[in-house]
Amino acid sequence: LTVGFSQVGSESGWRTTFSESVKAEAERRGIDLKFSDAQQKQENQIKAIRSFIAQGVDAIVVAPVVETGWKPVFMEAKRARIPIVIVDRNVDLKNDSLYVTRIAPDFTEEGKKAANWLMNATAGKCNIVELQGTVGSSAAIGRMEGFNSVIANYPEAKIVRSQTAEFTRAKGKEVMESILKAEGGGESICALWSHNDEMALGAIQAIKEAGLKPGKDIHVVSVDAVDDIFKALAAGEVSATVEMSPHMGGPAFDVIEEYLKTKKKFDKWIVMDGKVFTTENYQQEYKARFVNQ
Amino acid sequence: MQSLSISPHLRRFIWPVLGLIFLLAVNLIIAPEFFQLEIKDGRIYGSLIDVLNRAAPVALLAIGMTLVIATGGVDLSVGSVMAIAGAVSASLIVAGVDSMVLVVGAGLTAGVLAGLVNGFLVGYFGIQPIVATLILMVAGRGIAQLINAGQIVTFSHEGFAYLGVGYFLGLPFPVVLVVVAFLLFQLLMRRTALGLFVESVGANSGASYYIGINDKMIKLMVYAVSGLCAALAGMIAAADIGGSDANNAGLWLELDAILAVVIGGASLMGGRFSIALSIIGALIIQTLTITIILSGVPPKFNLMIKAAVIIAILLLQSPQLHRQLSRFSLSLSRSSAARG
Amino acid sequence: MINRKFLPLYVTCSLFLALFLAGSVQFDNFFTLRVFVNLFTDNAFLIIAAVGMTFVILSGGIDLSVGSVIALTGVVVSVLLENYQWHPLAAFAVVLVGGTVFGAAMGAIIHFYKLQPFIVTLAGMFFARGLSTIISEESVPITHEFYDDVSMFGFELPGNAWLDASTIISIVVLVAAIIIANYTRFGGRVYALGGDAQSAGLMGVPIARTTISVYAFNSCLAALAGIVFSFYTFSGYSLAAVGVELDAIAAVVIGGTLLTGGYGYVVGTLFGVLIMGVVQTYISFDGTLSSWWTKIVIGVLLFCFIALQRILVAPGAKTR
Amino acid sequence: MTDQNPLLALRGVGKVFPGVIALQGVDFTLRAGEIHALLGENGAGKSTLIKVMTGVYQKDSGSIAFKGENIHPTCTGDAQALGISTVYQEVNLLPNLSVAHNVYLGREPRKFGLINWKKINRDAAELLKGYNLNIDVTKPLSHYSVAVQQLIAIARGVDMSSGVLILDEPTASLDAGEVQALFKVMREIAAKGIGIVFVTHFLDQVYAVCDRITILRNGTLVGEWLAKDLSQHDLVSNMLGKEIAHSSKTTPVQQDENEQGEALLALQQAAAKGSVEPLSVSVKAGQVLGLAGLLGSGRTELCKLVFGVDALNEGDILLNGKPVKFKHTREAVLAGMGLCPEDRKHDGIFGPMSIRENMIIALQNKRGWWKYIPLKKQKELAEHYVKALKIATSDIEKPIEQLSGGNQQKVILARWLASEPVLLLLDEPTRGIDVGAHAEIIALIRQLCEQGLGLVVASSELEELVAFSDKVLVLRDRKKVAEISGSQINQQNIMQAIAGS
Ligand SMILES: Nc1ncnc2c1ncn2[C@@H]1O[C@H](COP(=O)(O)OP(=O)(O)OP(=O)(O)O)[C@@H](O)[C@H]1O
Ligand SMILES: Nc1ncnc2c1ncn2[C@@H]1O[C@H](COP(=O)(O)OP(=O)(O)OP(=O)(O)O)[C@@H](O)[C@H]1O
Ligand SMILES: [Mg+2]
Ligand SMILES: [Mg+2]
Repeated sequence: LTVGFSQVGSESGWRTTFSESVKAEAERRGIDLKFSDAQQKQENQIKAIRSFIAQGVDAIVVAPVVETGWKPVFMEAKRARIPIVIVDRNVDLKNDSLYVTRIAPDFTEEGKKAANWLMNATAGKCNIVELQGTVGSSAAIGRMEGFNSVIANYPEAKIVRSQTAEFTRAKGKEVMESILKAEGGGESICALWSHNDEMALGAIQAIKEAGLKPGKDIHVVSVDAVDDIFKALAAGEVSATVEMSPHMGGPAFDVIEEYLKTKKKFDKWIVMDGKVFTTENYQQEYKARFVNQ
Repeated sequence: MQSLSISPHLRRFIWPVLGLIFLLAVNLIIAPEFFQLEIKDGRIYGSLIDVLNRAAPVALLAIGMTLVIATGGVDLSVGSVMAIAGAVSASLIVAGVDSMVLVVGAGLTAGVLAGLVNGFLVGYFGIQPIVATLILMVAGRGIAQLINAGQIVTFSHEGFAYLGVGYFLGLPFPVVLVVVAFLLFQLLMRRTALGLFVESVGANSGASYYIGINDKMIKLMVYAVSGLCAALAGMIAAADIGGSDANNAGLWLELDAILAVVIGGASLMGGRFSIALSIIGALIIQTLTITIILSGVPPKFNLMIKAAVIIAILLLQSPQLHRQLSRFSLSLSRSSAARG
Repeated sequence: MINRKFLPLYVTCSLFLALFLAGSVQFDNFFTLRVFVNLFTDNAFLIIAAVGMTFVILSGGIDLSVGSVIALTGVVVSVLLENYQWHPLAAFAVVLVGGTVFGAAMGAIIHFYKLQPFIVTLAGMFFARGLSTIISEESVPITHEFYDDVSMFGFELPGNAWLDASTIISIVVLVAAIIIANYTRFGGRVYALGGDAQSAGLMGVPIARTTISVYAFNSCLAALAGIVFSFYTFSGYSLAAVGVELDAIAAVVIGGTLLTGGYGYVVGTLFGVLIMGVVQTYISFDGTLSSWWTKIVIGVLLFCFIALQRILVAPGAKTR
Repeated sequence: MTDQNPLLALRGVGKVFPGVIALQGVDFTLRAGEIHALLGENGAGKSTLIKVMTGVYQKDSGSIAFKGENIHPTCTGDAQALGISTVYQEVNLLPNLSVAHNVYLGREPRKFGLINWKKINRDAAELLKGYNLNIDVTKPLSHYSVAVQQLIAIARGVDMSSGVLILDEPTASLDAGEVQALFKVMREIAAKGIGIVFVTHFLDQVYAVCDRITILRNGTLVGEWLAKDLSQHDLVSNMLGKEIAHSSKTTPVQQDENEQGEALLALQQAAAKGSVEPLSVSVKAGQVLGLAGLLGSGRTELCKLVFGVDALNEGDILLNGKPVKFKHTREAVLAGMGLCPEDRKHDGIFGPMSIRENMIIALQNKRGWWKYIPLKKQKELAEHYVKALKIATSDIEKPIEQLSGGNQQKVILARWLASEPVLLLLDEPTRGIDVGAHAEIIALIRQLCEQGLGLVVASSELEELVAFSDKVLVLRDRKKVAEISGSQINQQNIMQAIAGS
């Protein structure tokens, strides 16, 4: 069985873990995996899918860079009778017969979970600083939307500052540093809501350098649940993180193997549900990640 | 014609410095606390210090880039070299190496090696600078990721962290490093003939050849210096966040560095250079970034603001605009004199 | 006897063939018309953008705004189509004219204020991308039937290959560009400007007009590339085509054009694009490289090409 | 030819550069069918006046009338459209374009709207034949020597002129034969009613072709004369603004070659592939070796061979008796040599750098990067040479590109004189230098020789060669055809050797 896998890129540690897990899963199952890194460019991804089709692979797994623009190349795959499974992000297609299924988390839901946790923890009274992901990315848009939809119900919760830190740790630190200064040293800020863990990890350092205690003086909530954030949870510097599992390879291959055998119809969205890890419930996962290795 | 009293050398500083002052003044309006400086446990603390501190990596890159540009070249690989140096240091620390000399030395060596590769390709192999360094720009980030196996390698090492978050005489250590690097290269370029040779290679490589200047050697040297500066910047960036992020460290910073040099008034065709002006350029860029953050404008306007400010600052420096303006004000005063 | 002048061109061309053959020996299904035609289909927008870039570089300038103009074009077209129900052709007219004006403005700033192209177009790059994020942060899908019709249009070639509209457009642009570069006065002026702007001015070349036209022409082609790109992705997205300017510059330079201006050929650029495309195809056929090895391999292959080009072309050609 | 109806009339033209008043209230009148010499010292403002006439610079005051109508050219294209065609002082052609394209740039013949390359190449080859140039016109211009390029520029200028032709020092590196051919063409087109402005520093050429003379000094007009009314002596004193004591021509003491003393430089059957055929010659310390020959005879290439620019393929080059084989010009410089190249725009000046830096850079390079010449010393050196060579500048810190052509040449000469060499190769050192300074430079050359310097000077000007050479090597087709020394050196003998009779 030959499967082509078109990955977004390697822009974060989370993404690399995702790629590696898909590769490991393919090896375990004896699948011949054609891996292609698109370096965050949709055009590269379309090129890769075209060349998978030209090579005559049995199935294609795509982790799309953006939601739109897949119709022509998916049609081409369909003409060549190659099934497509989408993982991670969504695709925007009217004709959902072009792909078998989509295995992905729900960004809006993640934003909601983060907001719900925060509103519970602060009883709905909170001045929030938001660190956005890359402007225009679907993760940033979805998480922002979900989060805002929840806090809209709490009149005493509001976002006082919002700025992009491009999903990176270094930017997270730099932006937080300035925001703290602009907000009078950060005394008035009750929480930091970060669209991913990396930015949160950077921001924590800025908070510490400003003489405040992250997690105590300022709640820190983010999304992803990467390894480093567990260390921060253990140190009490982060309040909560919403899990977004990178292990989507297994379910994707399950679907492909079954589809190739039975051609059965799948639900168009298999949601990868994520837990919310907090300073209370992180221990088990922490052990699973660090002690076993 | 009578304004010739200031030396031409100083005259070049006027507009970039005015641009910087203008931006700072904007901050005064949008965030009055911008100029507050306090001393907290022996450290100076405030937004102005942040500007200096955050500008440090780009300022370091700009020092090396200034020399490269003065020879008529350009170094696109500095961002990737930052990532490599950070990755090398981080992985050494994680592997249990404790000696600062080894860790920092290895990072710097990696940078110089990368620079030498670029310099060799440009100087001795005759490949156009933009392509020669494009190779390392693409491959270098791959190498950095290879070293880190694609992950963000986090570490904790007191000594190394000092590079990024330490304070020396109340100033953030990165700022001190920039000052040291500036003084070092300023001395090297202006108290020896190196600066003259660098300019001559950039101004007219044919003529340099006839004088017997070893242009290949000069090119090799400037790219090596650029690699060295990039490595230092990369280690600062890694030390700052306590981790080496091979994917994002220094991403697109080559453009900022080039921008800094050009805002400082250097020509990309080579020739005259001024390290001090390039550093002012770096400060302008960083002030702008912090201004945007402080202003609270939605992030989607960031790029537009950046574009507008760059064009404004460049136009401010353009003698052609000065001439137009003076002609315009002349005709204004004439017409008002006629009316009055 | 072959003309020495065209030696770099021959070398580039044979290097492309060599890599294509190497791929064919190594992988099944590589040596097919389909893979070859895909090189054009997948890179049609890049060919168009790189052709425009060739002119800019020949004139001694550079344009970093290309990728952003492509993105802006896509966003404007998709918003006009989806939110305002315009007909695509009307939207195309708007973006082509808009692109031309944008380029002309950059050219005018470069010329009249004696600013460096690198920086002016860098600001242009920020401007165009900034404008597209302001217009729409989210990616806007295009659903107009016109797009479906055009994407259905094309010619069946043997071996499952498909010659589509974008490929045809890119080839037409290429041929037109070759004629403009080598058989019109405008082309001559562009080469003149790149050779020595001061001398060109003294010889009566209208510097202002030529500079402005070159940037206008390039941005117009970038807008056309943006339209082709919108057919490629059926959407407009403010983060699309990031870094395409670097790909275009690399293609131009690999194609043998000197960045200092004045020397090079438009056809070379085509081979530059094809070489980069075949490297990518090669890597995805291989399919075992991790993300970072992909980058390293691209870098190494790029190096090999340029080194080979230097070594093969060097004898006789002076470095200075 | 009436003054009421001049072809081109400039009245009260003024032009100011930052810090310099280049022109002030200059009148200039060109009549149809005349050849009008525009003369003046280096930096007098000749080139600036020409650039103002043709729209390269915008005048700050005054008026320009062409055929009675005021014109305001803003670029050379405007002037060309009026039929004013110009050959500027430096060769201003495009090195990357083919020779033919250079000749027809901007007015390419077209067929069906597309450029007709066949016709361009054919016509260009035909045109250049008229100047005794049988070259491959499809090759890029950079392939050819400066002198050839100069001829191409002239051919282009002449071919384009329909009203006025302006020639700014076109003859600077042409040999006598070429100059005669040019004069013939000039007379022909003047006869057609075209007015010609001619700038030169060779006074005999002025009298050979010109009808009228206008002299500038320090950016102001000295006066206008009919050539036949102004004696050479008056001309020179009007140019310099003072009487000169007597003819500037120094007749050096030419010793017959004495066989004692070791040669400083000796070539033994030295040859470079494709540029110089095996030849032998030697220069002793204190001697000047002149290189004579026609255009393309290989003088420049011989200098390049000696200096290590071109590789030595055969034979030996001995410096102080030791064989040397330079791989880079650097080694030649360290061995005490210097080469002042003929193409000052491309191989000479560092445009944006200051006069001071341009002067000391060769010396500095020889000393190495570490031993920086103190700024004070640099300034002294620069001031010294500015005075010694009469370089017209207000400030040694000015970028060299702002100097006039002749003054740039002087700076480059100063660069090599300052570099403390033992053997200097000067390729057309007096190109574009005015009569006053010319004499000084020749005197300086002699003085240097007395101090024990060896010199090799390539020049197209026989008079000059005769004035300072101890020995003249005559080249033809890159072969040595004669070696004339001592009292045998005179123009007659050299001419004969060149002509091969
Ligand atoms: N671009 C410029 N910027 C500033 N000063 C200039 C510029 N061009 C010329 N000058 C100055 O104007 C004066 C006249 O120069 P010009 O070139 O006209 O002299 P010239 O008579 O042609 O001399 P030459 O015989 O040496 O060619 C000189 O003092 C020169 O320094
Ligand atoms: N009239 C000509 N016809 C053909 N080729 C020429 C002619 N003149 C010069 N060349 C070419 O130009 C090159 C220049 O030779 P070189 O520079 O050594 O000559 P030169 O004696 O210094 O004369 P000059 O510098 O006055 O041209 C030679 O390689 C020769 O091929
Ligand atoms: Mg002159
Ligand atoms: Mg010569």
